[in-house]
Amino acid sequence: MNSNDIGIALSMQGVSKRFPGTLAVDNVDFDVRAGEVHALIGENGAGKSTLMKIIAGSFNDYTGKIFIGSRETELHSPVHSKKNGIEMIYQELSLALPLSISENVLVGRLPKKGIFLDKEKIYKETKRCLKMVGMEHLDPDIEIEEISQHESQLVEIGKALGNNPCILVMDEPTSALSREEVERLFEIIRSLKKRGLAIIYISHHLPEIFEIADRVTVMRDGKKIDTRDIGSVTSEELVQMMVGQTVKDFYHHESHAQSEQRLRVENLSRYGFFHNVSFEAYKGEVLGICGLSGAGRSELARVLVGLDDRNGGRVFLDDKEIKPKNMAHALKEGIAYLTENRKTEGLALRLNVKENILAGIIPELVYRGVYHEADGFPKMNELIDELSIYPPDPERIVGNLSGGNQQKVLLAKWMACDPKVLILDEPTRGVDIGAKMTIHESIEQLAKNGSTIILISSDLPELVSLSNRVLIMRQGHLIHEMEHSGCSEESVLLAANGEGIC
Amino acid sequence: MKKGLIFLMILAVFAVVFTGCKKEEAKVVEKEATTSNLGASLALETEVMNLKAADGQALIKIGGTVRKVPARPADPSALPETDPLHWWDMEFAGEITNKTNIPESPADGAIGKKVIMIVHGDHPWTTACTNGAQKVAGVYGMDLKIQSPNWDLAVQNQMIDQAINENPDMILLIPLDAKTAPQQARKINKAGVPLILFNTLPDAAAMDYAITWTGPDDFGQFRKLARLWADELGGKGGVAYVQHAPGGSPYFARCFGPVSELAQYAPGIKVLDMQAPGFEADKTMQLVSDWLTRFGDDLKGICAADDSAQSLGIFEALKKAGREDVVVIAAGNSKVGMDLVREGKLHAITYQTAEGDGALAVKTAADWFNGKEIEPIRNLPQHMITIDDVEDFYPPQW
Amino acid sequence: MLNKPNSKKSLLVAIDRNRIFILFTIVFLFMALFAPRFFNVFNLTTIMRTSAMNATVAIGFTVILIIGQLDLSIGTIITFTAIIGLGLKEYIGFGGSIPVAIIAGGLIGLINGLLVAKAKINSFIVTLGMMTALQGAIYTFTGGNSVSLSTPDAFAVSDWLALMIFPLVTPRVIITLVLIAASAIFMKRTRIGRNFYMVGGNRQTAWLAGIDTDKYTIAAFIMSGVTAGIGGVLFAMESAAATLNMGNSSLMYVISAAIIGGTAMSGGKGGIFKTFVAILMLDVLYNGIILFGLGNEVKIFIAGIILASVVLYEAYVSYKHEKVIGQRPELMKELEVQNQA
Amino acid sequence: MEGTEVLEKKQQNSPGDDIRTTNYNILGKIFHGAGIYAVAALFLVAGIILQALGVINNFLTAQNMLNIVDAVSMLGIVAVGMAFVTYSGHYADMSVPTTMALTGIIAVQMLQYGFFPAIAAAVAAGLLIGLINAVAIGKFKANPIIWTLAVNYVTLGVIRLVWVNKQIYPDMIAKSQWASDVFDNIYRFRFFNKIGLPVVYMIILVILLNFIMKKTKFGQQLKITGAARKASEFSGVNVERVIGLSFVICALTATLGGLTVTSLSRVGAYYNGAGYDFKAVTAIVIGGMTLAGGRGSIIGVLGGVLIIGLMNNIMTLLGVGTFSQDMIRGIIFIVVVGINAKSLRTLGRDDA
Repeated sequence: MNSNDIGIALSMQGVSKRFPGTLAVDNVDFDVRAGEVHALIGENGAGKSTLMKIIAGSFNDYTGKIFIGSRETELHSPVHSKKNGIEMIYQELSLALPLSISENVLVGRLPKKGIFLDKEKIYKETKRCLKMVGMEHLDPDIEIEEISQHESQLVEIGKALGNNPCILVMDEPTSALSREEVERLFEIIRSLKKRGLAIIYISHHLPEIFEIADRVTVMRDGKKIDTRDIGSVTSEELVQMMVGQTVKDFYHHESHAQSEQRLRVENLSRYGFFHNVSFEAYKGEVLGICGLSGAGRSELARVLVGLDDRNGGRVFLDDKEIKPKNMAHALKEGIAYLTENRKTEGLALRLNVKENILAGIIPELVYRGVYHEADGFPKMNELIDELSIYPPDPERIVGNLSGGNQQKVLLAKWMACDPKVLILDEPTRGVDIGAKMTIHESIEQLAKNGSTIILISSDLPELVSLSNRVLIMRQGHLIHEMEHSGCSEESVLLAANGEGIC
Repeated sequence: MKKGLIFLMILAVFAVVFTGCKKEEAKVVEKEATTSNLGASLALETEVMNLKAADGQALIKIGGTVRKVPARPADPSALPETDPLHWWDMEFAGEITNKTNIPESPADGAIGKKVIMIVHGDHPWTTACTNGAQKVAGVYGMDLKIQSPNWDLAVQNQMIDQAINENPDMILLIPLDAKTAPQQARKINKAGVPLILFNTLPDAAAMDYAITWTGPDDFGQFRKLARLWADELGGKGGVAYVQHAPGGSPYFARCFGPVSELAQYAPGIKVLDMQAPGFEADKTMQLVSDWLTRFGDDLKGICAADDSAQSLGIFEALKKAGREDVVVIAAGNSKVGMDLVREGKLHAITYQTAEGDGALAVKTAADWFNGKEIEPIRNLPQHMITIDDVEDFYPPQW
Repeated sequence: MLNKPNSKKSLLVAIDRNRIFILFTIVFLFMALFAPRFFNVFNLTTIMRTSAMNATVAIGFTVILIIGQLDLSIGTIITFTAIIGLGLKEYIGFGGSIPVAIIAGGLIGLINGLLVAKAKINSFIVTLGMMTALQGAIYTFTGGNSVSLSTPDAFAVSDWLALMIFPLVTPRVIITLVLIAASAIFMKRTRIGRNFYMVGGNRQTAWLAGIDTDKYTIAAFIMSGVTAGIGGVLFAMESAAATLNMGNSSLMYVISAAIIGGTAMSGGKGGIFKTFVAILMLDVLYNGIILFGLGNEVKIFIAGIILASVVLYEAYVSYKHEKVIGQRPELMKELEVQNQA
Repeated sequence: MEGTEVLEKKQQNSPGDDIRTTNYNILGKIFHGAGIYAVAALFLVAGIILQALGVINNFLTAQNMLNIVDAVSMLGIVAVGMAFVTYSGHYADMSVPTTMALTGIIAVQMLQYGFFPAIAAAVAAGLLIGLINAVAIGKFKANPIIWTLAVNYVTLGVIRLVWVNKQIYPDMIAKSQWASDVFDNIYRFRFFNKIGLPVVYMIILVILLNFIMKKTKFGQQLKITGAARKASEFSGVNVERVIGLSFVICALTATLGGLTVTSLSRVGAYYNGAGYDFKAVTAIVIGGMTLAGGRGSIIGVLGGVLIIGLMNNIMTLLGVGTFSQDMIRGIIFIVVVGINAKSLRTLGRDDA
């Protein structure tokens, strides 16, 4: 391949893709040069994922022209795209769990010797791919289900790189990675860039884009807004382009913390996940918890709401000891948990908005053994309005909503429960800026109404600006506590990495 | 790790193979010197003939009506289904045989003989059948082993292999299916083990390899039953048949037996429909209800292949429709069927002794051991149970 | 980062993965030592021959499970093809009827596959409907009569199939073993074979990697139809007859064997050879039970208990596994240190 | 979830990550609105036309309609209970046949102590099987089909070990004539000499279970559990209990079915209830309940049951043989389910 030519690797002219009832991609021109990282940003539903799926060959009925180099090509199936040197790294894991690492990495191109597979070559080739992402210590023969999630994420990246692509599409590759791993990934991207690859990088995370991208294209409502060099644009401008209006500063926060203690955790442990965690939280407080992935944050939350068993320690809610056996019990006590896995654990995607929002308060709507769904409607409609869930149709199937609106539905479910303590685990991951603002406002409103919010987030600006205090977790231990006044993004990050504190 | 494990296991298997083979060689087949007294065995005959089945009837009634065998037409299948001769090959299977390689009777008495009985599958009927067989075997002091393949052909084939491997003095077999019987019989025959087939009427080819076949004459019984039925119906009206489950001679015998018989005996009787809903009361009920809707008063009689579930379904349907004029007959001898006869609902059922079926097979085997002449087919006695004599058959066998 | 499994754990994993071989060995040894007349060439040949049909049928069925589908219609396909294979012999000879029968099996598989892959109906439903429809077709076309060979050479083929070439080995067994070996190697050692696993393990990944998942799904159903056809025809030829429900017991048998052999209903896991060993194990077990003079009830009961324990064991293992996913080894070590102190 | 993704990727008209208006088509609309009753009406109309043409007679009579309902009432009893299992996303309960056999045979055996002890024992046995399924599948997440299949085997083994292929008769075992008669009338009693008890059981069950599914906390939670088990667990639903309860309900209706079948056939035997597993699944799926769970209704299942009855009735009236009926039934089954699946897809609701 002509990887050394500095020129247009891929360009699209007037590309459109129509879904029944909507034009997802509307007459878009787009190009990416060899040896550059071209960031693609936009709110959820702006059409960037659809555009990338077109490139990956997921649709055979798009209109418009696509050129690879200078040759017009039709990308009507993943095979076509692969043949043209296009590889895609998906946001959600797309590995086959019961199969071995090598089979996943080399899927579709397992080396053969004659008609049989060449075991030796498979091993070597897998090692080579793994090495590219610094995972060469993994045994290619073990199954994906045996390794951890962020290991899998890196394996997936290795899988794409192993195909020696000319054009690499990355759809939020960092969402499941820790800070160290993100750094490593960026290093890889930089070296790929040097080798002349064209990289399309989709992210919601603006700092990342400024760190790694050369050019950036903004999309909104299926249309391309503009393409700029990264040096000639500021993050405010980008946000404005994405949202289509000037946005107020979305990182501002007032404290509503009261002096009354709401939650007290004493020496809580789940062996192997986190040990001896103690803290307290107050009414109206937003308590941030920060830590790298695997630090035990989500595990702590799961134990608090009774999803997992604890090995020791006590939890007091309003000075009354609670021992939730399961989530139902926890809800009754007044603790709710918004999970980070929206699609698998959070929402019933095949049900509608109404059923999802009311899911948590079913027991409350039961009088004399009869479930009165309609009694929940006022509250539900109020929440739909408050969170501006679009479309505001309670009968809409959740799976058909955009990511941001799905997340709002998830939040609405817990707001409907009106919990004393609400644990939010990555409440704005993979959510566009508009939705993010709405969610932040709601969090604030909840705090104002006296709920205690425990905010688990990897989004440092969000964490720092919303929290009254931030707890830092590292490798299963609670190592530090910072007041709002004393914490900045940098200090929190350093702390989470185990630096900067004695 | 994996390879090591597999290696170890293979090693273990081989170890056993070697030790096992040795053991097998060391085992000298001690065939008991058969000194059993032929006379003693023959003397037990009266005791056997005096055995009673659970219903109080004599367990073994040899010498039922001798049936007349018409000459085989050149091509039975060319005749219409209503012609009795169409069914010649099925009805008279075994009457013309070409016996091959049948072992000679040792004529040294039945006492102490090792006999393996392979039935077709588990069913209350089978239990009664084997009970009857045990009674006779008990008197003769035979070593009777009973095996059931649970209606699975592959398993029955395996059981036959295993039985051959045991080298018994006789195998008694209910073939699972008429058509698979020849191959099974042939295999036993080839191994040199004497064989008696019973109960299910096999293909004629199977008879070549067996000493004899014992069992009910389904066609004959149903021809007789049909006459009773036709008389009750007055020789006219529409009738319908609830058939046996397909896959064996009863499916044909219990439907086309009467059909072909009545074509001659009472041509005024019209066949309205025939269906096989299986042995389920609710399905049969639905079928008969639909018939009653469809044919209305034209339906005067129903012939069922089973006197329990099917008959219950029929009478539920008749009760619902308020019909008491429909004359129902069935193959019989179950408790449910006889109760229905006693209640005056079923007009007549066949005497289908289950215990007698098993007993006759064992008795025939004993006769062979005793050196007696065995006819190519031994039928069970034929009898129609009606309300007049139903009390004689209580308590039911199954 | 990597939690290197210690040797104790990897032994357990090895035992777990090879549990069917261990089970087989245990059952075999037990029967060889205690069951009367079990361990001789004649009986072992019987076992091999008994297992031949289900072993053949299980090939395709295992592939179906690997691809994450289910085929309830194999029992009726067996019967259907057996009847075609024998029924047409009179007209076109075995040379014609056997291929026709096997192709018929493949066609039924193709219909199943098309309905599952293209019409996107759940395979449980498709094959359940197919089962009903086919059973009806069988009864309708045979008129309720079993099929047998009526020609004088009826037994020639069955005799040949049962010919003892070598202890334990008859042509029938050879055909089965060759089919199993070929398909096991195909599934394990070729790219196409591994693609079946990939489609079952994660359809989306497979599709994105350029594997035509629909084609593989259809191929799996065709394979299931063809192997069921081969199994049915061979069995019918050996019995020199085809009965109207000869395949009915195979479905449960093959499902049990595949599951006990370690193939998962969820797809992507398992192997043909393991299923074969599981079938052998069940046959050895049943054979032994009969030799002990025990009845059917014991067989059914033990088969149920084995299947139930395997399912429960697997469920329990993954239940336990779920609880420790993401556990940090260094924290566990820390705990040990604390406990010692 | 992954499966959903695949479907999305592979259908050109699938939802992307975009908001879009759903595209209703006429077929889908009819199916969505009237469900299976549209099909039932179709059959009914077909029957009426055939009657008008004189091909069949007496189709549209009260007696015939009653016959249809009567004939499928036992299937209905079993199917509406098993529908809970399907609704919970666990396909089917394959242990239903032996649950029916076991409860029936136990009831007959216990008739010697009187009628009520017999019923109590049968219910206890049914409950036990239900609970075993509940624990294994609800708590340990065993594969429902394979597990219930295994339970079916074990239960069959138990029946055979204890009763050794015998069939036992209620009137011989019952000590009092009253107990025997009452048992006999579990199936046979008719109101106004017309409406059989099983029909009454079925109607009561449909009303009761429909209420439970649609109008209670359990029903609502079951819906969410069926649609997405994990999300349900994270929404504070005690999924283990909810799933377990659905298996218990299934086992209890199977118990009622078992008692009815046993009463009808007047014997307790291991083979009572054989075939009800697949028959019930057929009715449930025709009734518009998808195997993926969380979709469908008891009223729909009733429609499925009635359709099977109508179909059999019309075919028998037409003189179609039992065997051909099987063939036609299998094909109609696939077609109806295929249309249903397709209409759900065009409605933008993924199916499975």
